Amino acid sequence: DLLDDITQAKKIRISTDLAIPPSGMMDSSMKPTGSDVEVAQLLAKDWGLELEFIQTTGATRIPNVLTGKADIIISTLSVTPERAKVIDFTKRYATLQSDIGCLKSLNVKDWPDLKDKAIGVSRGTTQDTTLSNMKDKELKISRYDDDATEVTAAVSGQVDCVGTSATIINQIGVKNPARIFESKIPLATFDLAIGLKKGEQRLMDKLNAWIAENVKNGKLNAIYKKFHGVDLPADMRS
Amino acid sequence: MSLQLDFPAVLERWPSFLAGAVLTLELAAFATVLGALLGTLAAVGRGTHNSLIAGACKIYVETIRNTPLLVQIFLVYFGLASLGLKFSAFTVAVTALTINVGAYTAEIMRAGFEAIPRGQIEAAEGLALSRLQIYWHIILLPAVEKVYPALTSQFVLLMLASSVCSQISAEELTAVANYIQSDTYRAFETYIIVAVLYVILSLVMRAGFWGLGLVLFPRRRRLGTPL
Amino acid sequence: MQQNSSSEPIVSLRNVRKSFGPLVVLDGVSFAVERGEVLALIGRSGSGKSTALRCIDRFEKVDDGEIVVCGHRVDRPDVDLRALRQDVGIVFQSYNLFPHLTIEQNITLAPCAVKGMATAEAKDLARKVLVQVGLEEKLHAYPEQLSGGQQQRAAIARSLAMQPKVMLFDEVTSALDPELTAEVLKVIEQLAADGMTMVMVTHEMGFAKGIADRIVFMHRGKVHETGPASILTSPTTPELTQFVGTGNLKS
Amino acid sequence: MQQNSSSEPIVSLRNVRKSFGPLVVLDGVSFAVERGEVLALIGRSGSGKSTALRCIDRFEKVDDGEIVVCGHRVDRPDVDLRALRQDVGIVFQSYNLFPHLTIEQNITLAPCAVKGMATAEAKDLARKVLVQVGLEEKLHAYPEQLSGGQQQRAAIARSLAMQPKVMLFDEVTSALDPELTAEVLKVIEQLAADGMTMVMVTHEMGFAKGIADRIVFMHRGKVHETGPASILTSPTTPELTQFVGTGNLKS
Amino acid sequence: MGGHLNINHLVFLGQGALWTVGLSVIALIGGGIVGFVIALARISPLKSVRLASAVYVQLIQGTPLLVILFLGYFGLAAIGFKVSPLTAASASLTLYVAAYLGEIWRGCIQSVPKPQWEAAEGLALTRTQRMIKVILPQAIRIATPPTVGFMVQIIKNTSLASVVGFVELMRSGQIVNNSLFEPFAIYAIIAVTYFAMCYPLSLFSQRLERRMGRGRSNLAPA
Ligand SMILES: Nc1ncnc2c1ncn2[C@@H]1O[C@H](COP(=O)(O)OP(=O)(O)OP(=O)(O)O)[C@@H](O)[C@H]1O
Ligand SMILES: Nc1ncnc2c1ncn2[C@@H]1O[C@H](COP(=O)(O)OP(=O)(O)OP(=O)(O)O)[C@@H](O)[C@H]1O
Ligand SMILES: [Mg+2]
Ligand SMILES: [Mg+2]
Repeated sequence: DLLDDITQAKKIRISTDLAIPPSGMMDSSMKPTGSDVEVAQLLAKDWGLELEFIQTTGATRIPNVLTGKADIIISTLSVTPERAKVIDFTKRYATLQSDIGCLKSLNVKDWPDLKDKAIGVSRGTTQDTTLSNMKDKELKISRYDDDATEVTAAVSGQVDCVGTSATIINQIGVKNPARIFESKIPLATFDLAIGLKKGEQRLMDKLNAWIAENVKNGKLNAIYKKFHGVDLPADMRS
Repeated sequence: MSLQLDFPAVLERWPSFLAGAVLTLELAAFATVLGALLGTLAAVGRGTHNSLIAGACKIYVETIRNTPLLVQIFLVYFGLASLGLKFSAFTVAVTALTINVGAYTAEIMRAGFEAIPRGQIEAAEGLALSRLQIYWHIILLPAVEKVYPALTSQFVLLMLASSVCSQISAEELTAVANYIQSDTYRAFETYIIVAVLYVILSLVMRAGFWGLGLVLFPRRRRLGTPL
Repeated sequence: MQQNSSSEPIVSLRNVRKSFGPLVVLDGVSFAVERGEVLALIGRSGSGKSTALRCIDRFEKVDDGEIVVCGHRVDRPDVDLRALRQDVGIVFQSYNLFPHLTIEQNITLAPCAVKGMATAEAKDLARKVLVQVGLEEKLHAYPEQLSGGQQQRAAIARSLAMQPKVMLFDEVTSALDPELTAEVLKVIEQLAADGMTMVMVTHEMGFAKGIADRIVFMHRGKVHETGPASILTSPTTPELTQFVGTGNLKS
Repeated sequence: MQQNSSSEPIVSLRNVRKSFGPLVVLDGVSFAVERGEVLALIGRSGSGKSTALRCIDRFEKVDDGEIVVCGHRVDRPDVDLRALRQDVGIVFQSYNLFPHLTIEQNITLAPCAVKGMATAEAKDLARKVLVQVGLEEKLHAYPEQLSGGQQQRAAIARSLAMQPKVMLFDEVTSALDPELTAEVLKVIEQLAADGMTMVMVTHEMGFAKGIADRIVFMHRGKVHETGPASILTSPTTPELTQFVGTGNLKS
Repeated sequence: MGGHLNINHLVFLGQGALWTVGLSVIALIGGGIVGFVIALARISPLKSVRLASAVYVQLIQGTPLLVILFLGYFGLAAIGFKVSPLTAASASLTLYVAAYLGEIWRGCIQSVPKPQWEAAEGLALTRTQRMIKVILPQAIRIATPPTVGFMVQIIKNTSLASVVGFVELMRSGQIVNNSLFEPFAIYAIIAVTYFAMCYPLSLFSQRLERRMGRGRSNLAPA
């Protein structure tokens, strides 16, 4: 059983993508940082385990736990029913507020205004899936491999709209003051959860208990606010 | 192991895979034709006595060959946008791939040119053929014939390398795979299917080149030498 | 064409020098070829015969001296090479057929591309010159399908098809058997009768005797002895005496 | 070696057939070469001389018939090729020197690699055979630095260095001038005196007459006439008559 | 996130560059050895060997390296083999490089003119001797430019090893970029670094070509 293995090894291996700010990234001295990184560190500390980050890319987050190369994933996994067929999700430890952000000067009030405007997204993210499923709205989606490319596309003028987290929307204007972006239409709020291999019920229970405790004591909210600038939603904190 | 593969769950998205494969083939086809032209010109340019042209061709070839395609694609895509020029992802992808494969083609073609025996060119000179006629009749076609396998491999390589176009929002095969695997979290199934599709695409390309070779090199066809 | 007075040589070399690095290959070579004349260049291996021939068609630049061919100043840097080579046909020691073209395409290429001849006319011409060298049945073969002798005959046919004013041959008969040599000789005799001027490097003394109006014997990069074909039977220098003496072993 | 009775031929072809696709090149060829005999294969271009020679050293597989060379059944699929080729030396129409090796290295390669000869000994041998062909000063040159004639002589030297029991020559003198042909002839005569057996394809009638013990005249893939060198002066078939008749133009 | 490029970023990129060099060396040594065997197998007198090696080459050459690496690492783990990322990357890169080098070298070997093979055969050299002493020395010259050309591609292609967890040059650049959002500066640095690694190789091959090029001109590359 995985929990026993972890306890025995005194070490937990966590699969985290360190190239998706602000959840996983490097600080100016090239140490891992970000909201997911701090969640992982908190977990390891609470359980008295050594922490090992398994460096992954978006494509290998899941195979890493499926093949036993990592124990769990903390890497902005949004919960969808489709994905739940492959791995198990814990209860949510955070949420991700996503908006459609556009050039400030752009007159966008509602969905019809977006017609024929290219919307940049990170490929395969839940924002992408959500927008892609809005078939009736005739949206034009430009998919980039990661957030950085998506931001660069917005900064350089390849797209005037993006579908991503509010934090990233604000970042565009910082990079290029001539192109200030702001949130125009709220897209959705996704639950973020820890992922693990199917059938590890004991580990799952223990993770869920840990999440419940740290939601209650406000530690997870503190981490979230530190990196995303806002509190977790009220319904989660109560 | 507990890993269970569920191909039907991924295969049901076959229209997306198909669209991705078609786009990959389109990118490869455009870049192959344009890159072959550009590369041949650059190879001829490197061989001219005009040191300005030769130098420019050399710088082009060396810069492109010694830097990653991904960086080239970024520079074209974002660079053009920063200059206020907006082109579709497809146009940019074809442009970047052409510039890239042109440099490799130039090197291969140059080797082919150098492989033409001196006596052949002297014989043609002795028949009063002009430089252009010699290039066309005596150098170009036999050189292409000699390096044809290398060219074929290079263009198949280009098709495989076109996967980085996913970075600039071209929805080719790898982009489709990335989307499907992060949507379903079935990375194994997706990558295995994609591997098979790429093998099929490369076989399609090789078959195409083989057929083209039969048309271009009648001697090979007559004498039964494998291409 | 008949305006050039017949006293004006078609090919003339005056004091031509040529070195490859330290090796002096042509050390002041002079000779002239009159219209309609057949000149045989003989001499032992390495004496510079091929080099002299290549200088005439400007495949080598001379270091010093003067070469005039059909009025072209070949030694000058500004010589019009394409015009020169329309007037001069050259057949090499190694035949240099174009391997990717059929024999017919090898032959029609230059008439069509250079002289703008119509394809049908060029094909007729190809057939004609192939008949001359006894190869008409190989019209559609590729060079590699021919034996060495057949390839050389095809190369001669290709050169004949350009109908040049001077023909240069570098040991063209060395790969031909006696029967074909005779055929080629007949072709060459016919050409000579039509007023064709020829310079041929050859090792075949019998051939030289039979066809040449004049012999140039080269030795160590110099013209050592020159004169009518009769010098082969009564040489004046000891070198030529030795050269034709051993040569007699052959015939 | 002397155990084989002298009545046993060293090379024998019996009813050999060989086609390239539809083209029948050897159409039932039979001849034999005794120990110490020099056999000249003559015939017009394309008559199959080179092909016959190549079959003897198994560069072509025959379609039908029997070939025995120094006791090796060359027509059999299980023939020991390396043993065969240690007994047989072959020199080609195109010299085929190895361009990346000096002349000395070209010559010492096989004796060292195949016979395990010591380097010093092989170098002495190289010098010796180069003296035989008059090329001793080119010991350290690369093939491309030699003229055509010089390259062919080096190729002959390379073959001589293996001291084979039979030597096959395919028009080896066609690129040599009379003087050098004589030198090579002397070498070959000396070899014949030492008991060397030789088969040579040649277009040189004088050469064939002077050196050959026996002549095989090939015509359209068949042995048309065969006999001592005297058949060249008094041929019995009209084809040979015509062949040597035209050949006389040369000598 | 945000901030400016500092020395730590450069050190991080430097470490990535070291991995790139290391992986390339492994790929070239492993791929070179296996590729040589493949080249010989492709011209083997045995039909089955020729066929097997041809299928291998077609399969590998038709598959993107990314997929080979992915299946090599996770695929082996999925069927019960525990392999370290280094082992998996080395094995995958070796298989990949071997398919290409093998094919390049086969073409070079076969483009040595047929009379050369025959002359060597006529001197009773064994198959091995013919190869080593006559054919390969001539093939090497032809093989040099395409081989070095491919080496340069390999240096760049090792970037795909990030899929099995290697933070090599390209991946380290992406990580830094995703913290800083300075794509132009960072990709310029990456481009220059790759150029600095690759260009000497290209120069080297050109020099080699010139030095070995003593006139053997009628030979074709792969
Ligand atoms: N490109 C070259 N570079 C260096 N040396 C050369 C070159 N071409 C010829 N030579 C040398 O110049 C000399 C004369 O060569 P040339 O080919 O003119 O002789 P040749 O009289 O035609 O001999 P052969 O009868 O053997 O053909 C030879 O010693 C040859 O080695
Ligand atoms: N590999 C081959 N494929 C097809 N045809 C060939 C091949 N080799 C030779 N031939 C043909 O076989 C015939 C005999 O060729 P071969 O070389 O034996 O003639 P040869 O008597 O040596 O002529 P030459 O005196 O011109 O060298 C020729 O018509 C030639 O075109
Ligand atoms: Mg010569
Ligand atoms: Mg022959």
